[in-house]
Formats: sequence, structure tokens, C-alpha cells
Amino acid sequence: MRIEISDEEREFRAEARDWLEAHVPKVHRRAYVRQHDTEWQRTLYDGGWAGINWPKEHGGRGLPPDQLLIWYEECARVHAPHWGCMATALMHAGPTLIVRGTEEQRAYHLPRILKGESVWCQGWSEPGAGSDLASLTTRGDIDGDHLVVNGSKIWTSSGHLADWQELLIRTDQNATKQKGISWVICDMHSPGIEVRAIPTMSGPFDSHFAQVFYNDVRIPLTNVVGGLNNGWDVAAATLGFERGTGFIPEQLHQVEVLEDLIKLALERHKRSGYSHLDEGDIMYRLATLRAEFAAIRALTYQSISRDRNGTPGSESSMIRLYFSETLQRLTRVAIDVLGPRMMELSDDRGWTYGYLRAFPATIAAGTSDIQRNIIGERILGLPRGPKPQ
Amino acid sequence: MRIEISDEEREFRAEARDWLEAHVPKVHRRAYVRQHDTEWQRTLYDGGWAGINWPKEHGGRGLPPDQLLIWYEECARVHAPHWGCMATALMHAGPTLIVRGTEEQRAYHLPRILKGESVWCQGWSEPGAGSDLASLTTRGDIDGDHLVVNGSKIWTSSGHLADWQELLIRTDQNATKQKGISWVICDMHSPGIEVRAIPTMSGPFDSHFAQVFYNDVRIPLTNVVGGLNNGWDVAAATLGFERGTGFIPEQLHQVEVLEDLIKLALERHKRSGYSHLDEGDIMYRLATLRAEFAAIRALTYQSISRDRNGTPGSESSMIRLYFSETLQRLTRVAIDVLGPRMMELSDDRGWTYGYLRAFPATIAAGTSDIQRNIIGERILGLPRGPKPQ
Amino acid sequence: MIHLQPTPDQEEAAEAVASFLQAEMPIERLRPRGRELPLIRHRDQAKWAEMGALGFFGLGLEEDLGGVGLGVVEETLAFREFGRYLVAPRVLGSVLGARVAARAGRADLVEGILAGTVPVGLLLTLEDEPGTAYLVDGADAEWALTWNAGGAGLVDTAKLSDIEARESIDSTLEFAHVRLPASEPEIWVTADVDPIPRRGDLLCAAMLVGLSEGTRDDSVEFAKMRKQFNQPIGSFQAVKHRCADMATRAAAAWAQILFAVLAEKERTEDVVFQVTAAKLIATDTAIRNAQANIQNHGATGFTSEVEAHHFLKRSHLLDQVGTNQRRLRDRLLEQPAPPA
Amino acid sequence: MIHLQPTPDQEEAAEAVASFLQAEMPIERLRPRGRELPLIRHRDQAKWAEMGALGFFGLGLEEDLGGVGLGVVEETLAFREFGRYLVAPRVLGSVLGARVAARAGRADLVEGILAGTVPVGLLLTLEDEPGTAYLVDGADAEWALTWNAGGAGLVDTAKLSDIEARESIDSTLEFAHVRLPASEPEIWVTADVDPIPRRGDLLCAAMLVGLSEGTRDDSVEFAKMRKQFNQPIGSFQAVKHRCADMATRAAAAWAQILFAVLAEKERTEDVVFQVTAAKLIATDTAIRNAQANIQNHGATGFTSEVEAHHFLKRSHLLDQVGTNQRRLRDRLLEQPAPPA
Repeated sequence: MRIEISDEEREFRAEARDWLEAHVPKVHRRAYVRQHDTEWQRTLYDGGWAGINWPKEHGGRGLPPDQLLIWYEECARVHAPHWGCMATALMHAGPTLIVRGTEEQRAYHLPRILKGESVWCQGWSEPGAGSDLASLTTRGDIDGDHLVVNGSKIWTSSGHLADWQELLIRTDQNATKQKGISWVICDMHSPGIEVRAIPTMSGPFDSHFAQVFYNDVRIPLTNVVGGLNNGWDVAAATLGFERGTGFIPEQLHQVEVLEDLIKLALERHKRSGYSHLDEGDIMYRLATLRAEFAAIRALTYQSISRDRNGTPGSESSMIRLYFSETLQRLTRVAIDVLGPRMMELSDDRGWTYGYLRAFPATIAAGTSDIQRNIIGERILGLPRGPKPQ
Repeated sequence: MRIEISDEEREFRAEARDWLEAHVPKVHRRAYVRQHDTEWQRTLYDGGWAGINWPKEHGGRGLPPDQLLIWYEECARVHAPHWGCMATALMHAGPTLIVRGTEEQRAYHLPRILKGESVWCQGWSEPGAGSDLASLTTRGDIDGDHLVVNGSKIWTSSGHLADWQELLIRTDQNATKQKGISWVICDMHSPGIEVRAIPTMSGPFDSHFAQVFYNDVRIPLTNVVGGLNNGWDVAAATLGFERGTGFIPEQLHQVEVLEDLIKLALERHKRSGYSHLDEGDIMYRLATLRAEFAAIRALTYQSISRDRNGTPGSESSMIRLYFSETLQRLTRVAIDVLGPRMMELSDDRGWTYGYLRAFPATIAAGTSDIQRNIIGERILGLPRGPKPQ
Repeated sequence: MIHLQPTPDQEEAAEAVASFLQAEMPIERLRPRGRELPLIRHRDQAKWAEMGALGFFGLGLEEDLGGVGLGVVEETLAFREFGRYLVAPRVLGSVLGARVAARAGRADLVEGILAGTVPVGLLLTLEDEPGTAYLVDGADAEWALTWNAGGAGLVDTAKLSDIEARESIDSTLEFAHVRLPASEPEIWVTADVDPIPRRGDLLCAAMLVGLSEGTRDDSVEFAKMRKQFNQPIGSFQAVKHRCADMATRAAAAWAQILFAVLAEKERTEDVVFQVTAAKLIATDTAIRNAQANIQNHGATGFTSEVEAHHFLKRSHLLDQVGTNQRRLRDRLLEQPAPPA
Repeated sequence: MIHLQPTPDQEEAAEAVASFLQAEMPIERLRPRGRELPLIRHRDQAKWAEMGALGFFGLGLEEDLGGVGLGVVEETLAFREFGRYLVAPRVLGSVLGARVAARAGRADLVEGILAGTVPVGLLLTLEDEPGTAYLVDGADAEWALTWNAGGAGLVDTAKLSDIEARESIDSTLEFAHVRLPASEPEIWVTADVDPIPRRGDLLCAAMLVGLSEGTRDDSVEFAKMRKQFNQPIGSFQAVKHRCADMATRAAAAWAQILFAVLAEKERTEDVVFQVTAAKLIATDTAIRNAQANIQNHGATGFTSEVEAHHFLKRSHLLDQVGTNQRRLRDRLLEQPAPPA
């Protein structure tokens, strides 16, 4: 229990701040524009900041969690771009290749990711396999030195922008659920792939999801990562990556959003934009949110501290659950503050957009129901639900 | 869709009002005092108001639901006593004997109930059978013309005050769960019965529950109601009784409580007893509660109207769920209004007592979880949960 | 004796509306078609004259004023169906606009509005920017409906200025920011002549309950059909209990609307209380049910390929029409407690 | 680098407290005994001198003032255990009272308080009745602790007047309504000399998290053991998810307390914000967990034969000590946003 700011940390913060202030793009952008995101990645690469959390031997900067935290704080301070469509490459695919990929796979893909030359997407969920990921049915049949893939994947963020995909397919039809799955690198430019953008409720032009269809898509067996039929295990390896810090940019962002909202509410109050009762309720909820976001930050620091001591907690489901529900409460206060103005989807993708975009927070990457099952069963040791009849 | 106050209704209201004003006891009482409750029942009997909802041929007044409603409204207006320890006799046991009892059973018990000469309690739940009532194990073995009862019942309201008990016991050990149960009239003064008061969290002297132990208790077979091994069906018959109106006194009472609380909150506000924020939140919640209690009343009227048209809805679980959760929200606003004073359990059994007493609302007679299962499965037709492994 | 159950005649009128909507304007009409962008405006406009011809806009208006001559009960029941089928909110403009025009003696206008050939948009005034409003569903409308506590009126859209199309969260709507004329609306009916604002709240509330029932049914249907871990998700308590809560809230809201419509019909002393409570509960229910419905649908619920999002956005819009639920709480506390 | 994890030494101190409590003051000590009425006061008093001898009341006080010489971290960890074992709230009186006496130079008092032989009650002032307070756990106490934003002090109980025993919802407590002396407390330490009020909030918050963890564990244990419909109720999602929420809230509250205690230890600029947030979250969590725990226990939870109700009542009491969570929200909004 101590705060200990070393000279190294102080210097690192100064270096990051100077560089960011000089290089952060000044223009806002609409979400998920490939050029914007890859250019920023290239800028990071040229500045020596690419793969900041990747090991040095794989081209990253290999920062410890504390310096990573400083980096994220400085990024938030100057509103640096988020990962955008580079997220899967940097946070999932790259790290998976680092721990489970072959020399050849790493040599080819890692530098391209770091330089912002290749965009990755995920291919895990299927129309019939959402929360129950292991029931996936997209199949890969061996034909010579290739897999021939047929099926469909859904909820693929940046699917229409991606060059590569981390694809989970069933390669052994006879094995039990989890056993027959493989993790493969899929070239999104292969013949037989069709990408259909899925329009979302947050706006007609805001398609960050895609459905991907595979019609006899040929993938070389050399693109299998971690061994054939071993994909479930490979996928689990990625899930553990950056458990403590992966969320931090989003958390820092939302704290800023909350403080902006408090300012907005006080301003509206001054202009008597709402009634006494309304205002009391809104300020009451905002005060609660301040405490809750403080607790989220504390949970994250605690998680980093535990990792550092080599005693990782199993609390990532808790952080996720608590954060996503707090985030939704925040966005719901915002629309109450706005009154009729909440009906307008302003150009700057403001509060109402934030409200709509927060719906997937309790759905994506395991619904809140699933998180509660995990907490109940894996952390608290409660019995699993009964098997189906 | 109309309001139609007939002369008959107008006259009935006037009659009820006059009589109540003349006869309602002026002194408040602590909950569950036998003498108080039976005396009030005797007063009702002498005035011709006993068994107001019982059929005339069984000594009741046989009022239609609308006049019953008027009666309850007038009772609420003058704060007439509730049923108290007469509740089971009047609302459960009597009605069951009316529809399923023998001539002899009715002739003996019904007049005694109406005159306030006998107090009844319920004997359904067991330590191991709460929500899962049908798994009860208290057994009755036939010995000549008697049943010999052994086992234990729990959560028996007024158990320490009662003369008689409506007792569910297992009389066929080999039949499947619901099939081997009988509904019997148990004399609470029989040898072998031990009653232990269960102290509750709402105060050390506030024991309205009891556990009852049966040690070779002999009950004549003539006390079986509705036939041996037919008890599950008999119990179901009582559950349907007064579905629409049974709740009304409690609802009317809580609306009054809410209006008192609004007055208290406004008073405290005038004296600046709490902060601006606090007050806004409290008044916001009180406004919401006003609308919700209005809706509860509307649900009840709707239910009465449907019964009248012969198209009973299956919404009693909804009314129960909605009412009990709204009630708990009400009592929770109250303690927020009180501040530190909520720590005091005042003599008049005020707000804090109400807060504590509201906890069973989502537990007794089927927890909120069970109500939601019923609504989901029986009303919405959702599939039952999987069977245990 | 209080009869809080519509009569068979009253229900028949609502069923006529429902069966027309089911046949002619099924919910699926809002789905994106082929490669068309899901910016789907005005799909209902094609049906407006047909609805008018069937009398849908004049159900509650007296016959001598051109209406069908039924009452507020039938009108309310019809609006529940309009909500359930996500009929364009300008239906409020047509029904209430005809009433305003009739009360103001503008028989010339009444006919066209009732026939559905003179569309009426909706104005949502912006208190934080006095003199301005959002105009909803009004790009082709000569008139726009507005109301406040004092009365209801029709504004000549030709007198609106600084009209600026804005993007709405509800892409099925025409949406614009406008400056209101400095003068009062040319057609105005004060609330003491006819409490049209209260009727507006009531009809909005009924639409909101229709939305709540729509999302309840949508969730239940999905929960029966969708399987995860080899069983319908409706067998999981988390989903089942959310559906049960949706159903319970919707039932309570509908009961309260029946109570309020009866109070309106009989002009009881607590009518303001009951209507205010009805719109408050109905709004809260519609929004919460719509949110729960999206959650129940998982990732699908977040797309614009199913209707879940429409129910949410429509609930928010109707919340803002007239006044929003947050202001309704003030109004409810200002009222005396309703008589027992 | 922020180390938000107690060191092994710090944890050892807390474990010493925990193992004493488990052996000597298990939760079950509060159960009604035989036919004795469940009015169970003062059961902890017998252990007070023993706790004092073990140094429990002076963990965070400097050695030269008679304390054990550990810090605020150890003290906070100990209070989490006090909460978990439902130790009488007068433990706040003893620990903070010793600190007040020490800072005020009353070495004569410090010794007895630390030894547990001079008990210290708690005062909850009543804003709506100025000059009065509730005296908690103070019938046998010469002194009673009080604090407000400006400082903390000890009031000579002989100078309290109009002492009237009242019945408290928490029957394990001595509870009385009293009139405070007109003059200031004879022993008073302003917050700028030592921020004892803030420390009080922090220790209360730690106790509240102890309560939250206690109810979480109680529910989980019960849900594994209790069967309905032939299966442990913990396998039902409704129960399982309530337990998961309890655990998540408790984890968040405890993390925030660690953050706040670190801010207190390092006297960071946002220490007021962090401690306020900690008590706010801890109170909310303790009350909600206690309510959920009663629900999880079914009818049993409503009896005074299990501990569920004690956790609830203690949570409400600790809410009211110092200031209550509703006032904390005002304080939190008055603070500048914490630095990133």
C-alpha cells in the first residue's frame, strides 16, 4: 500500500506527454475509418510507441502495467485516438500469435500490425452461437494442405475494413463441443468470402458490425495457430491478455464523459432548464456515479497490483459487469439531462449517440447474465444450473 | 367502461359509514393481540357485518365485490382494525369449509368463526418445504378412526393464539408428491402439540410467526376436509378465494401511508431537515410511488371488473409482485426521509417498523422469484426451467 | 360500481383498427429492404388516406363535427394499437389536430385532416431555446400540432422559419429544428373549452402501452425460439424473470390507462391526477421494456434489422410529446391525493 | 507506481484480529440463547479488556502516545474484520476516542480507553432537533465520541441531560435520546490538527465492507446448502445472480476503500473525494447486500434466529455515524473532479 513515483516513471510521463502533444491529430473523425486508424498506428510506430504493451522481442515496447497506465492517462488527457479498427490486431490477434503462433506467422504478421499495414477482425460468434460460443458450426474440411471453410460468422467488428481474421472453426465434426475447434488466420481477401455490413441502432451509417459468409474458402493449413483442433485453448489464451489494463482507455474516457455531464447539468440548472425535482434526481445520480467510477478505477489499480505481486485475481468478470452497468446508468442520466434534445443525433455523435452505443456493453463479449453465471459459479463456487431436460 | 353508483351502493356506503363511526375502537393496539381482534370480530357479528364476503346461506353477508370494496374503503377511512389473528379463519379456513367441508364441519366451525370465538392458523410450510410446498413431510398415519400426526410446521402466523389449524399433511407415503396430501382440521389444544414463537427481525416482542411441533397428535378422520389424499386440490380451492379483493385493505392502507409520508417529507423540507439533493431524490421517488399505487388500485378494479364479466384474468401473481415491490420501495423512501431517526423503533410502530415488516412481502406466500416463474411460465408460456441433474 | 373493462362494442372498434394494421401495416414494413439504407421515412404516408377513409382519425369526435361519434374510450383503445404497430406519431397530429380545428370552428380543415389528405406534423418545443421547436413528421405538412398546459393549437408551417433538417435518433422520422412564429398559433383552443392537452397525454400514454406490449411479446416470442446451450433462452430465469417484469409493468400501465380514461370520460375530480399518473407509468414502462427487449435479443437487438430499436426510439419520442415524464412528476405532486 | 495491495505485514495484523474474533467473538454469539428474549445487549463488553490488551484499539496510534504504532492501513484492515464479526460499534468510540484524547493531550484518558476499561459511546446528532442526539452503546460509558466536519471530540456523559432510553431497531445496542450540554465538548480536536472525522468515515466504510462481505458469504453458504425442488437454490439464476451482484458490489467497495486509505496515508490532494466516495459506496453496498441476503434466506431471513437482520441494522447504524450517505453525495459533488 504505497504510492511511489520513480524518476523513471516521471521521465516516461514527460516523454509521452511531449510526444503526444506534438503528434495527436487535431481533427475529430467518425468512428471506424480505416485510414484514420491505420495512419495513427503508423505515427505511433514511427514514434516508437507501437505495441506499447507487446514484448520487446516481438517489436513492442514491453512496458510494465504502471507505465502503460501512464501512457493511457496521457492519451486520455490529449484525447488521442483510440485503437479503432486496429483493436483486434493489437489486443487479440497479435498477442495470440506471440504466445501461440509459429515463427513464420509472427514474422509475417507482427510487423504489419505494428506498422498499421494490416487490419484484423474477429470471427468467433455465429448466428446460432452467441453466448454459447462452443456450439459454433462453421466448418473447415481438410483438402490436401488446405482447409476448406463453409459457414458464417457474425458481429464481426470492422469486418468490412479488415485484411485478416482470427477465425474459429470446427475442424473435427466428431469430437465433443470444445475439442474439435481450430484457431486459423483467414485472409479476408480470399475468394468465397462475402462481407455484409449490419446496420445498427446507433445510426444508419454506423455499421461497425458485419456478417461474414464463407463459401468454400481455402485457407492453407500453415495458417492454423496453436495446432489443429486446439483452438479453444488458443482462444482462452487471448482472453487472459491485458485483463487488468485493457479496459483502462475506455474507463478514463467515461470518467471524462461523466465530468462533462456534471458540467452540463449544472449549466442547465443555472438556466433553469429543468425543474427542481428533476434536478435533484439528476444530481443525486451523478453524485453516485462519481463514486462508482472512482471504484472502477480502484478495481483496476487493485487488479494491476495483484498481477504485479503474482497473485492475479479472478475479478475480470466483476470489473466488466460493474463497468458496463455503471456506463449504462451514466448514459441514461445524460438523456434525462437533455430533455427533448435527446431526440437529436447531433453531428458530433454526442450524448444520445453515447446512450445508444452503450447498449452492447451488457451484451458483447458475454452478456451480463453470462458474467453473473461466471461470478456465481467460478468465483463463489455456486452449483452450475441443471442440465437441459 | 363506466362508473355507475346505484342508490343501493350509496345507501350501503352510508350505512357502513354510520355503523363504523359508531363502533370502531378508539385505542391503537400492538399487532396480533387475540382479545382485541376477537372482540372486534364479535362487534362486527353483532352489527351484522361478520363474514361480509361469505355466502348468506353460511351466515355471511354475501356482498358482491363492489360493495365489498365500499366496505373496505370505509374501514380504511376510519382506520378500522384489520383482520389481525382472525385473518386465516375468515379468508382461508372458513371459505374452504364452505366449498369443501362436510355439513358437520360447517355447522360446528363457521358460526364460531363469525362470532370471533375461534382463531385459526395455517399449517402449510415446513422447515424443508418453503417455496416447494408439495415436498412437505409432516405425516399422518391412520390408526383406527384417527390420524396420528408427526412432524413440524413453520411460519405459522398467530400459531400461539390459535384454537384450530388448517393443516396439510402427507397421508400416503407412496403416492407422488402432490397426490398423497390431506387437508385436515387440527385442534391446537390437542396433546402432543408444541408451539414455539419465532422471534422476528422487526422487534424482540413482535413474534407473529411460530413453529409447531406434532408428536403423535391424534386427529379424528372426521376432521379431514374434502377427502383423504385430496388435500392439494382443497388447498388450491382456497387460493382462488378473493383473489381480486383480498388485497384491498392492505392497498388502501399503504396509499394512506404514502400520503402521510409525502406530508412528512414536505414538512421536513420546510424545516430544511435535509439537503437540496436529498430532497429532490426523495420527492422524485414519492411522485413515482403515487403513480405506482394508482396503478395497483387500477389493477384491482380491473380484476374485479373481469370477475364480474366472468372473464377472470390470471393476473394475481402480477398484482402480488407489483404490490410487494412497490411497498418495499415506499418503506425505503421512508427511512431515507427519517435520517438518523430511522434507528429508533418508536412506540407507535412507525416508519422503521414498517420498513422491517415489509421484508416478508417479497418472501411470504411465494417469493418474488416464484411469482416471476409463474408469470413467465403460466401467463407468458415460456418453457419451464430444466429438471435437476 | 366501477366497470373498468371495455364493452364488447368498444373492443370491436379497437379490433377493427388492429386487423387493418396487421394486414396493411405490419411491423415488418419498417425493416430495411434489400440494399436500401435503413433510413426509412414516410412508409406510413401511403396508407394515410386509407386510414382516414376508415374513420381512424375521427373515432372520438362528434358526428356533427365530421367524426365517427364514438368516445374517448374507443380512441384510447385505438391508440394502443397504433403504438403496438409503430404507426407514425403524426397520427397524434391527425386525431388531435382534427379536434382542435373542429373546436376552433375550422370545418374547412377538419374534413381534410380526418380524410388523411391534410397531414399534421408535431411540434416539440424547446424550453432551453425559447421560440424554437423540433418539427416531427412535418416536412410535407401544412399544419403542425402543439400543446401546453393552457391549450392546444395548430401552427401554419408556412410561418415557421429557420427550418433546418436534423438527424434524429429515430431514422423513421422527419425531423427538423424550426423557429416558431412570434405570434400565437392562428388556431388555438384553450383547455377549459376542451381539455385537449389532457387527451393528448392520454393518447400518448395508450401508444406507449402499445409499445410496451409490443416489446413484451417480441421478447417472449424470441425467448421461446432462440436456443443457447441447447435450450430456449426463455427457460433461463434471468430471461424469464425479465420477461415477467416486462409483462407486469405493461399490465399495470394498461390498468392505469383504463382508470384514467374512465376518469376522463366521467370527468371525475381526480382526472388530472389519473391521466398524469397514466402517462408517467406508461412512459417509464415503455422505455424500460424497450431496453429490456434489446438486452433479451442479445447482439441482434442492437441491429436495425429487427424492430427492437424502433420501440426504444418511439418510446423516447412519445415521452417528449406534450411534456416529458420528468415534468409529470412535478405535476403529480401538485395534485391533491386522489379520493379513496 | 501505485501499490494497491496490502503488504504481508499489513495483512498479518488484520489476520491476528480476525483469528481472535473467530475464536472469541463468533457471529453466533448474537443468537438468542434458549428461552432468553432476543434483546441481547453488551455481549461484547466482556471481551473489551482482552481486545484492549491485544492492542486492537491502538493499532494506528503512534507508539509514544501509547498506541501500537502501525498506520491507517492496518487500522482500516482491522475495521473490516470488526464489521464482518459484527463487533459492537463502540469500537469506533474506543479507537477514535483514544486518538482524540491523545491529540488533546489527555494521556490520563488514553491509557484506559486503549486498555478497553474506559468504554466510549457514540453520539448521533439529530439535525432536526438541535442540541439533541442519540447515545449509542453508552449506558456504562463516561465518554461519548462525536464528530462533524470541523473536528472530533469526547463529551462527558455526566453532562448529558434528559437521558431517555429508547427502543432501537438494533436490539443488540444500548440506545438513548439525550440532550447535549450547551457548551462545546471539553475535549475537542479540530480537523486541521488531525483529520479524525475523515478517519472516522474511512473506518466506518471499512466496517461496512466487512458487513457486505459477511452477507455475501452468508448468502453463498446458504445457497449451497438449502435445497428446494431437489436442488440447491444457488443453482437457480435468480439466487445465483443476486449473489454475483453482492460479490461484485463488495469487491468494488473494498477496492475503493483501499484507494481511499492510500490517499489518506499519502495525503493526496483528492483524499476528501476518495474517502467520501468510499463511505458512500460502502454504505450503499452494505445496505443492499443485507437486504438481498434476507431475501435469499426466504422466511428464515426475517427471523432474529439467524444473523441476517443484524447485518441490515448495523449497516443502517453505520450509515448514520458521522454523516449519512445522502449527505455524502452533496460533499462528493462539492469536490473537484479527482486528477486522472
